[in-house]
Amino acid sequence: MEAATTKCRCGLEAELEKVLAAHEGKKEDLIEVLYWVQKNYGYVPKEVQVVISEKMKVPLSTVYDVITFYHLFSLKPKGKYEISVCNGTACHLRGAPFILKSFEKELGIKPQDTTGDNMFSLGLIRCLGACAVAPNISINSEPHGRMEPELVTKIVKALKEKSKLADCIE
Amino acid sequence: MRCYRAHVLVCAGSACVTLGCHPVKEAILEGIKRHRLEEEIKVVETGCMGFCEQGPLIVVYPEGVMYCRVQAEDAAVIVSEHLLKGRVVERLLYRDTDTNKPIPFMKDQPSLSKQIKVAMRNAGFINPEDIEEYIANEGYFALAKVLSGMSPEAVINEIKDSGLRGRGGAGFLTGSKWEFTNKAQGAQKYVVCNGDEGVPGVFMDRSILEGDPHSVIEAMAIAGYAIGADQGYVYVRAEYPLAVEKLRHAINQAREYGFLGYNILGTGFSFELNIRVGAGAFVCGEETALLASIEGRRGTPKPRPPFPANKGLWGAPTLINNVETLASIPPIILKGSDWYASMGTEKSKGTKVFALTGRIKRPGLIEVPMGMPLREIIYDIGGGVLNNKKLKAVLAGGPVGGFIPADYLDVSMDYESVAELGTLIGSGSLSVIDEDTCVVDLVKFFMEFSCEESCGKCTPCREGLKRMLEILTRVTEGKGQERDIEDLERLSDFIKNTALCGLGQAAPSPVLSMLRYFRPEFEAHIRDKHCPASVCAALLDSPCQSA
Amino acid sequence: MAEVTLTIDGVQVTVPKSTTVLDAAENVGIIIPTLCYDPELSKPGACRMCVVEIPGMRNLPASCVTEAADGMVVYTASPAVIKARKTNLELLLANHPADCLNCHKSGECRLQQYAYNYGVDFGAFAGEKHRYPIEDDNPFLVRDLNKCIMCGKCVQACEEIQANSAISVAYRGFDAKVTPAMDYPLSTTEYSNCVFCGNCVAVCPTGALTEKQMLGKGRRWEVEKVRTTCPYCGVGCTFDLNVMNGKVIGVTSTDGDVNGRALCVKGRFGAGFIHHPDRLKTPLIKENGAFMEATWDEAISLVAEKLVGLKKKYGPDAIGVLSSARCTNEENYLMSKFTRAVIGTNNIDHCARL
Amino acid sequence: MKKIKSVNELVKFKEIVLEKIKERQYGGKTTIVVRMGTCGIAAGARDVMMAMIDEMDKRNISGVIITQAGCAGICDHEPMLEVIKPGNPQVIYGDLDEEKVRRIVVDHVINGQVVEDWVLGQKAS
Repeated sequence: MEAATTKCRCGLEAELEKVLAAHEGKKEDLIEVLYWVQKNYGYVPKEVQVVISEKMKVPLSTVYDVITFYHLFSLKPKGKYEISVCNGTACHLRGAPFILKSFEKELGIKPQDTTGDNMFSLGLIRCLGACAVAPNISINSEPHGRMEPELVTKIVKALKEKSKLADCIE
Repeated sequence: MRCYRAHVLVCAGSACVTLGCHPVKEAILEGIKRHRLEEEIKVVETGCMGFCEQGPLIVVYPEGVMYCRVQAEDAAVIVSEHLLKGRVVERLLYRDTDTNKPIPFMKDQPSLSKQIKVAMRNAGFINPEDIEEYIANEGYFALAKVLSGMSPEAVINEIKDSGLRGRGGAGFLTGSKWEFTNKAQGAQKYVVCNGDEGVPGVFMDRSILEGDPHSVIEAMAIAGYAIGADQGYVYVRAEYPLAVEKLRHAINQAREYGFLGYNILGTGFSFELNIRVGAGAFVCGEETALLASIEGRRGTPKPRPPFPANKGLWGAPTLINNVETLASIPPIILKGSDWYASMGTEKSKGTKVFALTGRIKRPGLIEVPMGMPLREIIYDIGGGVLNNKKLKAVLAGGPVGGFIPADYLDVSMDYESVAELGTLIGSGSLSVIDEDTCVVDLVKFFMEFSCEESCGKCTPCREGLKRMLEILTRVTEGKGQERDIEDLERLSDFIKNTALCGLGQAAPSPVLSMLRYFRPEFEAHIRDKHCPASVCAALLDSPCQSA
Repeated sequence: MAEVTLTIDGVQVTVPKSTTVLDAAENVGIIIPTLCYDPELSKPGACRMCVVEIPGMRNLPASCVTEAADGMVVYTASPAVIKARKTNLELLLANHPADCLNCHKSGECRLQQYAYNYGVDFGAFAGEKHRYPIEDDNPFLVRDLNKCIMCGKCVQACEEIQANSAISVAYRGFDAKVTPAMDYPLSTTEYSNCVFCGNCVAVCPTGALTEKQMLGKGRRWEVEKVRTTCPYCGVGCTFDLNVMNGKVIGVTSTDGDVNGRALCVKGRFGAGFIHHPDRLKTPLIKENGAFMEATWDEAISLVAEKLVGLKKKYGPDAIGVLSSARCTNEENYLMSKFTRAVIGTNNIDHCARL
Repeated sequence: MKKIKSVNELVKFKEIVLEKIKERQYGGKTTIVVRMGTCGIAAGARDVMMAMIDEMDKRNISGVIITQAGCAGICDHEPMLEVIKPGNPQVIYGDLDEEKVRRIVVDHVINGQVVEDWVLGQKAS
């Protein structure tokens, strides 16, 4: 199981260089590289876009158009915990809108936003493929099924605790 | 004609034969002989009883008791206990999944008896991280058969004869697609697996990729041999991280064991496979958009022709098949096209995996022969509507499909019959909605989805869906006007007729389906400002109050 | 080459195989309306204006990307086709400012023309419209994305003609828009590599892109277009000088033999010198440290006299000639002949650039 | 593992693998198969797995093979696991949670008593 990705930037530049060197000039690998950046940086920063454009020989405007086309990439930093509420058909029929409302209320943000302390991002996802245990949410790509609006407060609290704990260890 | 006291039916469908029903039959015959029952009991071989997963199967009449997974060693007990003394052998009975009570009679079998697992044969039963378990279940035997004795043309003919059609949605004949790509000119060709299961509410591809990745790898290698490609890509959507992980592992294993790479099984055929992970765009399920995405670009569709079979990935002839389609290939090669074609209907052959979701008691994935009445799927397999509510309709094909209202529940689930109702089998999503679901609200939800996922390239989809969503939103808010019906119809018609890609053309389908089957409910929203299902918040007053 | 014969609106036409229905129709004088189609660019088949009815085909195919086939029957103006085009235009106008009255492209706008042809008016569908800020922070062109119909021709021109890709289509669906990287204006040198060739303006069918210098200088139908050759370099691009009341107000592309519609930033936007007060109109001769106006005869006589003197005194190789890339090939040829045959030296060079 | 270089080798290898699997299942070791598809994990399969391992550690049980499988389509009853004891029918448990799995470890894995209440089905092995 992958722990909550820490989005510390130390050493990332060096790693990015390595990743780019492996894909240098290979335009077709653009999405793969952006995927790596999103995962490790939590978003795709402007300066990284410029480097990618230069190294991969892809026009900067194209890098930007690919980023904005795919839901997975974001231009703004995401929180430490990315909570995505599944809003596929099955989840919708089994109450996903109520789950979303509960999260909006609990976190005080709207979908595609991040809390002020950079702790939580809220998002919508179209089908995790776990429809039989709908409604689903995912926290940092980890799916959780049979969600209920009543569980939301508990989940947010648990994540806050977990984050504190992680900070202590660091 | 001679009368027997009892009949023993031995299922001799291909599955049971594979599982060893013939030794069982011999052993029973021997036991009958030993107990001198030849005059009283007759043993008969039958065709497939449709419960292959539990084979070898034996049914003893007149009671109709069914024994599952019978082995030759069990024959003695069946003869001495059941045939001689009339006592049912409980140990060999099938047990109900809900109650664990043994179910002696075949007619009482609930869900499973109706299912035949082809594409899903291994998923959930073998360890996807262990190639050896796959091999133990005849894995890579189809590839071996193809490479060691079949010409590419013979492989294509086998697939064509099986009648297998693309399970991703369009339902195009898989064999013909292979043939076109085989005949296309090009030094380099590609096989692409479409694992961008973007339709919300279906998850068979995920299940197969996660639970039986080798079946897809094997099928792609077979396809590569058939069309003359030595390279393949599996495109998996990013929302399925586990599937990506399992697939990556499986590809490495397959390489290690020599089922991928140079000179596979010493036959001179080479094939390499790569994974491409999508990045969250429904439209990438469309073939040309998917190829653009593999090439690392924005996933926008291109006009066809040229079809990918002639000009696909980097301009080279490319075969694109979906996960479920591919997973069905190895069994077809091993058991023959006749076996596959014997299931299903005349034009829709074989089995199809459906995802049962929504307001249903037993949601999940089921694989049944095509042509099964929807009623059987919903009630006998799915257990009926949740909380015993009244069934309103079944939504087939997800956000780009349409409704099958309760009145049409006896429709045969095959491509043609479902199309006659104005909807489509699509990738196999069946969402059950009950009396508490408002169709207008649901259709609005679908339109939201389509709007959000529209790539924005062509005018009808980009501008038209937006206006349709605005109208539907207005109607659910009680601000609908009489002309909205006409406008919706006009826009639906326009988008269906002129959008660039299949997804855009299909996007208005739920609206057209709603207007076809639930027009009064829609009109009630506009004229009476009333939501009959009491879902639309703005319209919760009774009709007399809001009038 | 193999040929196919098809029937378009009842007229038989024979064209080479792989000709599109759109081109085949044009062959017999049937003009099908298009927005995203451009013969010089690749065909996205995106605007769906050019749809036609072909019995046997599932939907209304776009004629710009449908190949003519033998025996094909095509209707370019059937009721279904007209209805589709009308709805298409209504949808485009539903997301378009209703300001044709003072739009600079009025009279040269395809959307306007087609709306007139098909009897379409604004407001068929009420709803959200884009509210993008107008970008006019550069001296050359004005981008008003609210008037953009997403035909994509500017993106293609930038990529396929200029090979620059300064702009791209970003975002998706209703929010899709043409933009440089990071949504910055074209003038942001840090993120935009726009060279302001203006080839995007040349292909824009609406008022989304306009030449800044011509704004407010005259309606498009009042302007007289004078075809000429660009004076800036030896390529010899053809363009139209836009003349209003005897004054050049700007440059627009025309179909030149050399350049098609492509121009560079100087050719397209560098016409300001024509009416500039600092422009030299007569030769100047320096007398006592100051330039004095002279006639051409005076000036040429002076130069000839000096050249002859120098040649006599020091020999022809004491003279060197530097010619200009801004001259035409013919002028440069003359210069070369003059240098070698008249002066008698091989000391001739050329700046090869501006 | 060395490469399988011919069709004959593949046929022979299958026999070896089948033998291996048989031996695993009949050779005195208990096998537990946890369904770890996305639906399983969404329904809590990881927690169930962790609880099971924890319980086994606590009770010092060794010689149990824990393996995994994907989604079989009966996602409604996730988390699910299968207990395969040599010589006994395979028991499939469904709708599990941490508490239930701890009891399964004690009752079924250690003491051989099938916890009937949570059994989804049995398969003759």
